[in-house]
Amino acid sequence: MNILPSHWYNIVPDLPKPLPPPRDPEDDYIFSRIELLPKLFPSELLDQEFTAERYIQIPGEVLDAYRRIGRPTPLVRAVNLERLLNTPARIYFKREDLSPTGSHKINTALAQAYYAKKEGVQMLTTETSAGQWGSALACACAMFDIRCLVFMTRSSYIRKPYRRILMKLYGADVVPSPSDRTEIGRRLLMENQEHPGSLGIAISEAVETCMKDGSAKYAVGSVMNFVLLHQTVIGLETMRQLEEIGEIPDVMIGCVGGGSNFSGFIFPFIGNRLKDGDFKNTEFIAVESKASPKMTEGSYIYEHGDTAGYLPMLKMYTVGRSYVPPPIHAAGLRYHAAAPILSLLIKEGLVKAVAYTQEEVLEAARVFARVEGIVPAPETAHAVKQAIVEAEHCRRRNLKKTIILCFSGHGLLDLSVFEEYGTY
Amino acid sequence: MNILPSHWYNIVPDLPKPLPPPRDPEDDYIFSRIELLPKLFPSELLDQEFTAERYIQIPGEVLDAYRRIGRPTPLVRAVNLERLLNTPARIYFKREDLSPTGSHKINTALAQAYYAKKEGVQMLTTETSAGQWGSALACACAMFDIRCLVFMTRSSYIRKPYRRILMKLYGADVVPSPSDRTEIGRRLLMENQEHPGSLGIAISEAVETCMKDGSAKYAVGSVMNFVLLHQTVIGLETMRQLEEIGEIPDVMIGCVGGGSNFSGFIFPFIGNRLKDGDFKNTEFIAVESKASPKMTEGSYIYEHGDTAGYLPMLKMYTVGRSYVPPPIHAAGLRYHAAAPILSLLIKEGLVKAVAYTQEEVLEAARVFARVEGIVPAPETAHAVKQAIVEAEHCRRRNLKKTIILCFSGHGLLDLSVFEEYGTY
Amino acid sequence: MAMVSLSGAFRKRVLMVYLTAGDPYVDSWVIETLSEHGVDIFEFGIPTARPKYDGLTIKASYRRAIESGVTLEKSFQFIEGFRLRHKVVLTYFEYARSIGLERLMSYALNAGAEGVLLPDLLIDYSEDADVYVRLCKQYGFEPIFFITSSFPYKLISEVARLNPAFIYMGLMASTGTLLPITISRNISIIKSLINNTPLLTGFAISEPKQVLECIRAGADGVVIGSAIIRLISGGGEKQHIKEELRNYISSIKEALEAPV
Amino acid sequence: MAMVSLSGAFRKRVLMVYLTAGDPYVDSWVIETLSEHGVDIFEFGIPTARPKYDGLTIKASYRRAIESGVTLEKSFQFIEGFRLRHKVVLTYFEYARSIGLERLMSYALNAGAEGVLLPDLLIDYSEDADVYVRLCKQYGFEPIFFITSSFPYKLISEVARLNPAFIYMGLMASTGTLLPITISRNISIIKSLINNTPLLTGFAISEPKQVLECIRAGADGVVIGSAIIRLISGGGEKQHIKEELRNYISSIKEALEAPV
Ligand SMILES: Cc1ncc(COP(=O)(O)O)c(C=O)c1O
Ligand SMILES: Cc1ncc(COP(=O)(O)O)c(C=O)c1O
Repeated sequence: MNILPSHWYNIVPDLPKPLPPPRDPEDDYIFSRIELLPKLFPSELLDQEFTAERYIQIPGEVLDAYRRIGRPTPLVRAVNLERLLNTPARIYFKREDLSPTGSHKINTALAQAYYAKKEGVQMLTTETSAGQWGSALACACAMFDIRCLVFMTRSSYIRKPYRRILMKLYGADVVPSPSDRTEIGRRLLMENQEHPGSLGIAISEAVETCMKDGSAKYAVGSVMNFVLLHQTVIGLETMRQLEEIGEIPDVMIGCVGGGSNFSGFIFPFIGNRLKDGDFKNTEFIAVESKASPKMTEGSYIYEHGDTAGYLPMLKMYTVGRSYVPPPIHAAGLRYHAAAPILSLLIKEGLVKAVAYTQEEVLEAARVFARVEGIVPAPETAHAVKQAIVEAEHCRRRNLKKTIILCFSGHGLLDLSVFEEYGTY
Repeated sequence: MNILPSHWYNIVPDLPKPLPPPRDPEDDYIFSRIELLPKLFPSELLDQEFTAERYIQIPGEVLDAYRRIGRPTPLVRAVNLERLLNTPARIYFKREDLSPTGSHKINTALAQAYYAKKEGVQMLTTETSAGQWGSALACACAMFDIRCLVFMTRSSYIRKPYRRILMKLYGADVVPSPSDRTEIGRRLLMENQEHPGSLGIAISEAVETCMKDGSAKYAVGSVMNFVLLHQTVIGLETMRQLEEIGEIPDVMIGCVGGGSNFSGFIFPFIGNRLKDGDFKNTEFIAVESKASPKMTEGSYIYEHGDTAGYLPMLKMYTVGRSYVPPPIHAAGLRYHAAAPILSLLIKEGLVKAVAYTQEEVLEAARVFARVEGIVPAPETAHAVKQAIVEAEHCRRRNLKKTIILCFSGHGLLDLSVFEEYGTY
Repeated sequence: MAMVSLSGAFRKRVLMVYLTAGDPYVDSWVIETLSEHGVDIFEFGIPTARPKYDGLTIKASYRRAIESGVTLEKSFQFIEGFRLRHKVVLTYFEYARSIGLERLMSYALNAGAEGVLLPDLLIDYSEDADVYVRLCKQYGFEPIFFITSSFPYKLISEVARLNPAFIYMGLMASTGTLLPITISRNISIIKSLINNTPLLTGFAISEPKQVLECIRAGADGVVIGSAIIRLISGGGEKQHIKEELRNYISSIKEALEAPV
Repeated sequence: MAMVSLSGAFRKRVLMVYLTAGDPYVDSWVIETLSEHGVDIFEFGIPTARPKYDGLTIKASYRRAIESGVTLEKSFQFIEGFRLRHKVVLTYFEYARSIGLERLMSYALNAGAEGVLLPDLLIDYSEDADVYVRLCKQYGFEPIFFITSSFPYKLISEVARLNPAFIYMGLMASTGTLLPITISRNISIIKSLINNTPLLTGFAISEPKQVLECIRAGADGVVIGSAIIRLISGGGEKQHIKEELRNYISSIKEALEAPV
């Protein structure tokens, strides 16, 4: 069986309810974020954002790139973890950490770089803080030979040299934000030469760049439908891999920042349930950080997709885009909202959400690393924690459940977190 | 076809000449390093060191562990690199970087931890500087649930926090060397509390630990026959993978620190040439650093395997164990000698050796990362450099060679090197 | 003046034009010109301060209406003032609920409209869809449903089975805002789900070639709003605007009636 | 006294004992005791300052010999002094080459030895193996080859085809130094490569059960060196040592002759 799929899966036509469309703020009569979209995104991506099609062919070049970065990724059984927990449950993890930049982010970065290149875009620009997304995009741009400009919050630029170097090595132009490349950056630098920056500022700089430079487009690492779409390669592979070994998942678990890895992982399964009634007994569990508890404590309302408010409003579970989470290190989970499609599924009761603290998840990561040898990213550690909780539950009730977890990334470039938390 | 082999391949019975045995220094009438060996190494490993057997069964538990850390590893074609170089050559690379600690070192670490555990050894101890070996061992010890004590040179302990944290996360006891755990350590600390340490001192500490604590054994990351033996899993897989795609290698390339990844990669092929006359036209190229040019400029003499002189003397190409290489960052290639078996093959003209400077190889790594997306370890970058040289040669002569390179590890935890050398 | 039912309008391809009830630019001569030159259905928007799915052009039109003092009652008076082939009322369910859905329906009926379109009904208030359908029956309206390309296939088929006068498919994310969406693909997918239910397509349609694309993909007609509002609010002589409107509508009708 | 050729000794299982020519502990009564109790072949080492493959015991023995003034000539006088069933001379080729291989051979012949064993010949000087074989023929010696478990299969088969008196297989990395090596496996592999060529196994053999293991694996005899040297240099009464030697040799012979 060919594990790598030929099409991405768009769950939108199979949702239990219509996906609320993006909206502009009602009280802004001058500036339309929706009108801005074509300036920011390559056409084919916007088309995917609003397509009515269920299966979208993965272009040959993207398939090749997927193969070259190691797709299909293995689905591995965590035998040692099972043994340690003395659980009758079987735990599998889908190894998205095996990509060159260490996470699932490359799955959409490659697609975005490909479409941009195809449309003659000269440069992709984005913002990054911790750097997982920035480095995935830098890598993808290098592979499709397109320029890449990353605005990295100055604080991370200084504190996370490895990610910065990685991006530069891929040939990306990495600038600390606020920077002198944009008007907003120059203005903020005038006030404070050492301005630490913020994701909001970095996004503003990236967006300003696209507005001024018609040959530049903006790349986005999560939340948007097309990002989730590209990530379905994870779930489609997983489904075939489970078929091959004759397993039916009882529980599927993933961590949620914007929701792209988890969504890409579960949508094919939820989709099959919604269309054909398969996987009726499968539980889908989204795990977030207590530091940004949008799914467990947020509201399901229209909110800007970005902290800066340059992107349209989307109907999502959110803690509010101006919410400032306490400094946690699973930077990828600090995002204030959960992707619209995922939010809808939570609202409709198809996905359950749970939240953990940083301490709890780092301890779970430590346990996992010791027995399975692989260090989870702090983000991924949230999913690992939930898998352990489930497996322990199975032990107490003697349940032989099949637990599948999306192992979204490794923590090799985040190791300092473990030391800061004294987790060993 | 089953890519993961069931047996390791011992090339010794197929060598063109007898492998010179280890020796004690002739003028030492009191202390025998050979007598020390059983105190240092688990029995089965010593047995492998001197076995007359050609194929050695890989224990089931080790096979399982191999599978769990991602074996077989993929053999990938570097299409983009070929395109960039505009070469008619086909370039493949064997992805040993995909292991949890990022290099091939785990292949022997798992075997050593397994045999130690099996014999009731309570703890494995070793030295490390850059940390590739230390973290592979820490990971293996965690997986086989055996204690691990790593003496890390104090300078690296301070300058390479990520590797240190990684080892600790795996549950290893990591101490800066010189340490207060040993007599020699305490003595040196008395002289200088901030003693930066050296590999020699760290080895001495590890060896002293084994001599005092009968339940502790020493683990070694390269050079010894059994280490090379375990690494043949690389070449055996590669051979099957090449068969599957119908390729016959014209050039096989690997970098050489102690020689374990390169040897493990090529021995099955050279062995077939020696026993059956296959691969007659394959060139085997060992790449070293100009900073420690044992193969290209060293002598083929008896020399201690370790800088401290605790291990027996082996007949090897060496620049002398007291040679202090200029500070280069491919720490894994600073080793003063090439493994005895590999040295013999070089002496007999079956393997060709070349050397490059750090600048040259980092530039090659940069090129590779940009087109293929994967950042080579600084060590691996040496092999990449040679592959590029070969491919360029093929372009000039219009040769359709098949070039296979052993991609021994990724550079994600060595990224600072690129910045220090300004390589981007 | 309605000789046939709303759905009856779909015996040929249909042009529906959106205008905001009470926008000062929507002079009676504008409506007359449009009607004369072949607009089949007039869709009148009730001004609201929360135009969820509207782009800048229609938002501005709403604001003009409100600022010129148009109230709910006045906008229905406005609608009532024109005798036209077909009139439908558009407003957001959010607003309709706040004023009372029955009240809205009776206003619409009194104003001579044949239907009420609530674009956010199925999206944000799907639990109230039954009430809407029931009230339509009560007031003698054929229901009309608004959908987008992001609607579930199942729901689209379901609403088609409710025999609406037509289904209005929003092609873009908001009115008047052109995005690079392959509308032909989306239309033909939707069309395949609704059998013979009439399908009107709109949002950011301004050019004949877009109309052609819609028709060729299976739409039964198009809706034009922002393009007309831009035309009438762009300044210039009445005569000139009249001329422009005529030419414009003709070009659209031509595309609409082109053989496919 | 040699009634049969060296290879002829292998009609039964063979015990070879190593002693350093000129080690002060190697008294004539030691040799007589060993000979009386059934040692088949005596292997006399010529003292050298560079005992490549020797462990601490034999190294010390070499040093004692040199320190007591033993020269090349004196060591051969020593060897000549005993009339024994079979004598062979052992020295490193490195040393033999420095003094002249022919000279060594003629000394050995004169001393009544039947063969010369050069353990480093095939390892470090394989290009000189021909010379050795030629000189053996010239001096009427059957060649003897030293190999280890790390020898190429091909080379082992090759030297077996040269009809040596026997092949001496070093089981460990150096003399007298026991390592946890599965000798039975290594012996049977080597044995399978050499057909009927007699195989002596040595290095760190000290106990009867090791002898049994060698024999069972296919060896035709064993060599004991360090164990005997430790015994004679350990201090104690001559009578006591004699007794110990006798008991020891008997136990070894018993193991050696056990049915397999
Ligand atoms: C390893 C890893 N996992 C998970 C996430 C969360 O993002 P998402 O929810 O979009 O998958 C991130 C984001 O940076 C990440 O780097
Ligand atoms: C990635 C990598 N490659 C190569 C080497 C060199 O070692 P060897 O020659 O034993 O394979 C090392 C040693 O640390 C290493 O870490």
